[in-house]
Amino acid sequence: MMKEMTYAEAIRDGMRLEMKRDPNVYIWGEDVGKFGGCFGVTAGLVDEFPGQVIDTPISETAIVGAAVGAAAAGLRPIAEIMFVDFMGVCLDELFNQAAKMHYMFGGKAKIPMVLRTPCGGGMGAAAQHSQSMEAWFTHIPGVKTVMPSTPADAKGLMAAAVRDNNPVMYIEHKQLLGIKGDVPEGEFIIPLGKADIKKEGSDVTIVAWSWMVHKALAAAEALAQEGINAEVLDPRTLVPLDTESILKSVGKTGKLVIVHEAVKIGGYGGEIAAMVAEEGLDLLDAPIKRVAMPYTPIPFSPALESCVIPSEEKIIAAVKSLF
Amino acid sequence: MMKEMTYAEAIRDGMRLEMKRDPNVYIWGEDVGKFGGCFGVTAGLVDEFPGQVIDTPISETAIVGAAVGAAAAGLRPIAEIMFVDFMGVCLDELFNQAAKMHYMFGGKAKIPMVLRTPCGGGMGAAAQHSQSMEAWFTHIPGVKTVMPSTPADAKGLMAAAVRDNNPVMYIEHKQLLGIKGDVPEGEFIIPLGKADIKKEGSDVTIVAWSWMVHKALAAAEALAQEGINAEVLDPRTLVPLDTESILKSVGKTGKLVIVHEAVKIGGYGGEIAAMVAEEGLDLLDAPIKRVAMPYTPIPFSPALESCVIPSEEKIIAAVKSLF
Amino acid sequence: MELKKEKLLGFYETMMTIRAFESKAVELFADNQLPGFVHLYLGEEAVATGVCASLTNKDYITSTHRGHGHLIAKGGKVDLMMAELFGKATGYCKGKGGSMHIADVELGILGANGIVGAGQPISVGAAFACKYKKTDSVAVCFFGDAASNRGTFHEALNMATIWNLPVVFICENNLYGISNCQRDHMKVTDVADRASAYGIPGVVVDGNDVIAVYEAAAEAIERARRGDGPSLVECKTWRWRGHFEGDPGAYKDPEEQAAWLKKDPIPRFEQKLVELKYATKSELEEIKAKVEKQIDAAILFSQNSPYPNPEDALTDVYAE
Amino acid sequence: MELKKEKLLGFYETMMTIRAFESKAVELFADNQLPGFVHLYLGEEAVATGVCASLTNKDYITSTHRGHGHLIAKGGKVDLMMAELFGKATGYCKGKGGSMHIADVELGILGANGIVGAGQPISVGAAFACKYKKTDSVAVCFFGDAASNRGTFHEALNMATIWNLPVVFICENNLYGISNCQRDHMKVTDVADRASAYGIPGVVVDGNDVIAVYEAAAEAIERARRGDGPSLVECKTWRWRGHFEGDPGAYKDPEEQAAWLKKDPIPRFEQKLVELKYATKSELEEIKAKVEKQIDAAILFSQNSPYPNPEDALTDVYAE
Ligand SMILES: Cc1ncc(C[n+]2csc(CCOP(=O)(O)OP(=O)(O)O)c2C)c(N)n1
Ligand SMILES: Cc1ncc(C[n+]2csc(CCOP(=O)(O)OP(=O)(O)O)c2C)c(N)n1
Ligand SMILES: [Mg+2]
Ligand SMILES: [Mg+2]
Repeated sequence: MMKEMTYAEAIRDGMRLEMKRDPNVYIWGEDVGKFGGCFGVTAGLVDEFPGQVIDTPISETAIVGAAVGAAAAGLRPIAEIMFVDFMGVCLDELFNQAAKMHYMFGGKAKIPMVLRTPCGGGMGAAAQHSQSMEAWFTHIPGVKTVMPSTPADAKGLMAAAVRDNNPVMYIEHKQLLGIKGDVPEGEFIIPLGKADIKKEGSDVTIVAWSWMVHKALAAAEALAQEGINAEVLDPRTLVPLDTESILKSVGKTGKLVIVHEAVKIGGYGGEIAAMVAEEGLDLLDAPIKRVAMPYTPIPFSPALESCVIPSEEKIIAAVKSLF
Repeated sequence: MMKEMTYAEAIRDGMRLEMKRDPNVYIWGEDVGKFGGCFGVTAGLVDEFPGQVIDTPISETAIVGAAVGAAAAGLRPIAEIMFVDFMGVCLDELFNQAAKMHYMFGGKAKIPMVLRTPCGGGMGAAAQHSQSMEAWFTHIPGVKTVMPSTPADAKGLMAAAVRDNNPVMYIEHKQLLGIKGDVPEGEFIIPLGKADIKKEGSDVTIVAWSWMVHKALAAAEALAQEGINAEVLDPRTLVPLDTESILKSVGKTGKLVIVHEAVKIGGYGGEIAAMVAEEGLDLLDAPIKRVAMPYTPIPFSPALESCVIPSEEKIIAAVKSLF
Repeated sequence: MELKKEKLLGFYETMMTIRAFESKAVELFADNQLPGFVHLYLGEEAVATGVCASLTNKDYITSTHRGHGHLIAKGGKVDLMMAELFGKATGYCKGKGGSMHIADVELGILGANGIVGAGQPISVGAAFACKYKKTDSVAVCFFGDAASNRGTFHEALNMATIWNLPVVFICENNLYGISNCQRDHMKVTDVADRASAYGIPGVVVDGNDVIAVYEAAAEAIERARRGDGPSLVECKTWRWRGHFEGDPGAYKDPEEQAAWLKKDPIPRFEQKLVELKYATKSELEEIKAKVEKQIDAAILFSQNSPYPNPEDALTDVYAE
Repeated sequence: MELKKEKLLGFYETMMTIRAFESKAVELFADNQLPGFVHLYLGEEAVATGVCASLTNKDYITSTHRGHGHLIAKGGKVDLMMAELFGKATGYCKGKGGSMHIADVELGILGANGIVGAGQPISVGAAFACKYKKTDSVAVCFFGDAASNRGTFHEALNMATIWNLPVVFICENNLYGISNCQRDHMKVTDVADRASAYGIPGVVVDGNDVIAVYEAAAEAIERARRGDGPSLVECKTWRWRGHFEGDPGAYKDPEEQAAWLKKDPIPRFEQKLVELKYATKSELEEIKAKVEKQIDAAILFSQNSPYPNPEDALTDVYAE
């Protein structure tokens, strides 16, 4: 049975079902209780699950560090960091603790925890509240990174993230929280590491995730008018990455455009491009294009911000440059 | 006039000259004073420059954060973080403060600071003391990232880093501290953003930095025996990246192998590969190969560590796979 | 302390300027003229005013997400500030910063800051520079009650203390960090008690009494200036509005809110000024009218200013 | 507190095991048999021993880079530990962790840790789990004097306090963080004074007196166990060796070093045991001989163990 939900509701539904199923699943973070989270994603949960939804002080290091300790001691925390931009404050706890304990301890500790955090621009929130830092997390072996683009994906990937026995970065996009879509009711799991073709096509592969999936779909629609049939592939999880699906799609189209909101240099688009240049160079009949943020902090003024965030127009132009 | 120095001595010489030239240049960090730094790089400087070399408490967040404040107020700090692995503890201070202030403030504040830190494995220091995290810093607009491979480069790039009016990550490799080389005496500056061809060749371009330059050179020598004439290009600074030199070299050889010690997924090799796949695809007559650490934390046992750090043999194999 | 009329009327003008700036910001935000997040200082005017009264342009401050009051009290220009809130090219940061990132380095304002607690170590570094250069300048760090739970607080205070740096930490305890009441986010009643963990003085002062704030801060700043090191001053106050504009603040106890609104620092100060004959009501009305005109002019300036050009987004990433 | 003979001899055996383990590590490191960094606990044996005496396998500890003593006192197996130091496949972590990352989750040992201060929030999380699951288990966090300057300390203690979690913070104040003397890295004399910043008890104890440590820790642990919340216990002790093996420790005052060596916790305790007739000298000699044999066996086991296979480097990155 399907039900129309917003992306935020779908995340919440995913968390709610897991908290019901397993009382060891709990949520903590700043203002996640009566305030319902800075973006309302946890609204109402504290009433439904008293004692399982916990407001913390402004102490991100302890929020993540204590989640690691709680996970090592048998709980399954879902920790919220209010903006992904704040991860620089608590990265050690993810990077040197959560990510490495299983390995360093010879496979003996398990750190099942989800770190939920919103990313992205488009709301005039300026340089410290608008970023997309997923590339950092992909460079940390031991961590998985999930970035859903639709309500259904958000719910299914949340279930998979909570049930995973490893630290999972679950990055939700602020611009997506209000979008609506059909979502399966009840238990619904999407395994980590499976890409989804959001639109089939034959002429060019556009790999995009999170908010950019929607811009890519809009671009694909416009391109269709001009006779270019683009395939839009959403990896959904960056690590593990469904390289097979990407190579298969590029094998079909011969062209690859990668779109992400994060700054281009050092972004995860480089990883995907490099993977294709290594494993599928002969599939390509044109250069690989990346459409991403220029190398600049995110400006405050909407007049500037709208110029740096990748747009439908830039995607269209990049695709066309390959024909 | 040239003088033989170790890499550590060359870094020290670079800092010494800058501190002499400008009393606003100072050093702080954990145990940088009488102890001379965990790896001896600052040895003796506190005697030569009392008051200009300062031991801090174990407070990386404050070490970097206060360096930002000191730089904004007109000093030119060289802050040492004992291992690059600890950057997760103080990344916000680099990432959201130092890197963005100039931009966010509309071009008005300057943050001239150098963050010196050692990276890399090979000494059985295990998962939290052996990493190479340069890719993180390259993904932060506003920061420059320098990784010298020789004593002369170390000195010349230090001078440039200190004189730069922006935050510069200066990453020195623990395995290189003791290597010797000829270094120009007195003032010597290598501008940031200029690659260096460490060995000319015509058959394949090997891009490598830091310790890996030496492994690439050894591989090139072995390859020469087998009739493959490899060019070894050391970008020296990752941001700004000398893309022109890389494209020129690939234009000459038609083949590209990128070598870095950091984990492959999400590493800076992806950026370079993507740049070439975008701007120079038709220069290539073979897939782009990356030789890098597999996707795993760094194991302690030398029996394991030596298997994951990229080796001369792996570079040779990667090059040969292109012929 | 004996205070001159001029000084006191200066306090009044500053407080009224902040009040007028923020009151207009409420309206402009509601009217969709201000993009992004806006965190207002309404009700807390006495703190910034009382503290900055002892600072010159050679002294530094670090500010917070709730920075308008600090900037105005430190001499920030309201037209450039307002234009920045509008995202205009004429703003302090050419529209690149916005409310949370306004700075004026020439006035010693090292920036509002979107990262809670980030200003704490930055202020320590600025104080280090003051001492290193052998000036008698000082740095003042503003931060909230909830920010005193961040690790930066601890590292910064310890570092400042061991080097005896000229920095004063001003905790603006408005009892809330977003929805989280101080009673729930720490066990000690007074943030000032934390000073003892570093061996420095910690004092509590009524943050809605501008003279009390002025006196306590002046003493701490004087102490820092003469080389006697850092201290912590906690100003008890109240955030009138929600955390940011758009937050109705439903988590607050309405009675507590009502009680605090009665402690509005401005009428209290007005009454004192009039009672002690420092000013007549009409003199105060004049000041009020003057600052309101100033703010109106700032708004007009902002509204009439152009937006930055697209290509401006790509400049100022690196300093020359 | 009335202590049984058995218990006291248990303390003695633990202290001697740590002493023997560490003394052998000195030799093995000098002989190039141990790769990487080795930070030794020599001289501080009374702390881990006295603290862990009140813990069971259901209680948790977090440890540090200087963790061998904590692990042994918490029941860690010396053969698996030693093999790990050698980087052998039979070690606690299959050779993947090394000295700084030994753990035994079944014994409640959440790991030595190479990041100073990292264990502080981890212990808070473990204590949270104990309370959340309504057990009467507790967590104990070991950390150094210098680690008490990290932001993690502050955030962890505050968080533990507001939720009244069953965690005990044990500061091992050996007066140095590498070359940096506590007198230079903080202004307060006692780290325990920092407890007042959170509103919890902070006590100072002679860290070279195992019974004093035992009593102070037992009280704090009992307090945590019965639901009365966290506390901070500072144990004054001394690091005999350099920071790590290979560091001659030249920065230390030789007189201070000599004075502290005289306060060796082991002879002091031996004397007490003999004077109070808990044991004869020969009984103690027997224990000593027994543990030395154990350590020798552990070394032999390690030396005879195989190194891990190359392909093992790639496993255990993710848990199933
Ligand atoms: C490191 C960090 N964590 C969380 C936030 C989100 N945030 C912004 S302001 C705020 C509350 C701050 O409370 P307080 O320090 O008391 O200042 P006030 O808002 O009351 O002036 C929070 C949680 C942030 N910006 N930075
Ligand atoms: C975050 C971090 N900073 C610095 C270091 C390097 N380091 C390792 S141990 C140490 C000194 C620790 O001193 P203390 O906490 O007193 O413990 P002790 O070594 O005296 O037992 C330092 C600086 C580290 N491992 N992690
Ligand atoms: Mg507050
Ligand atoms: Mg110590």
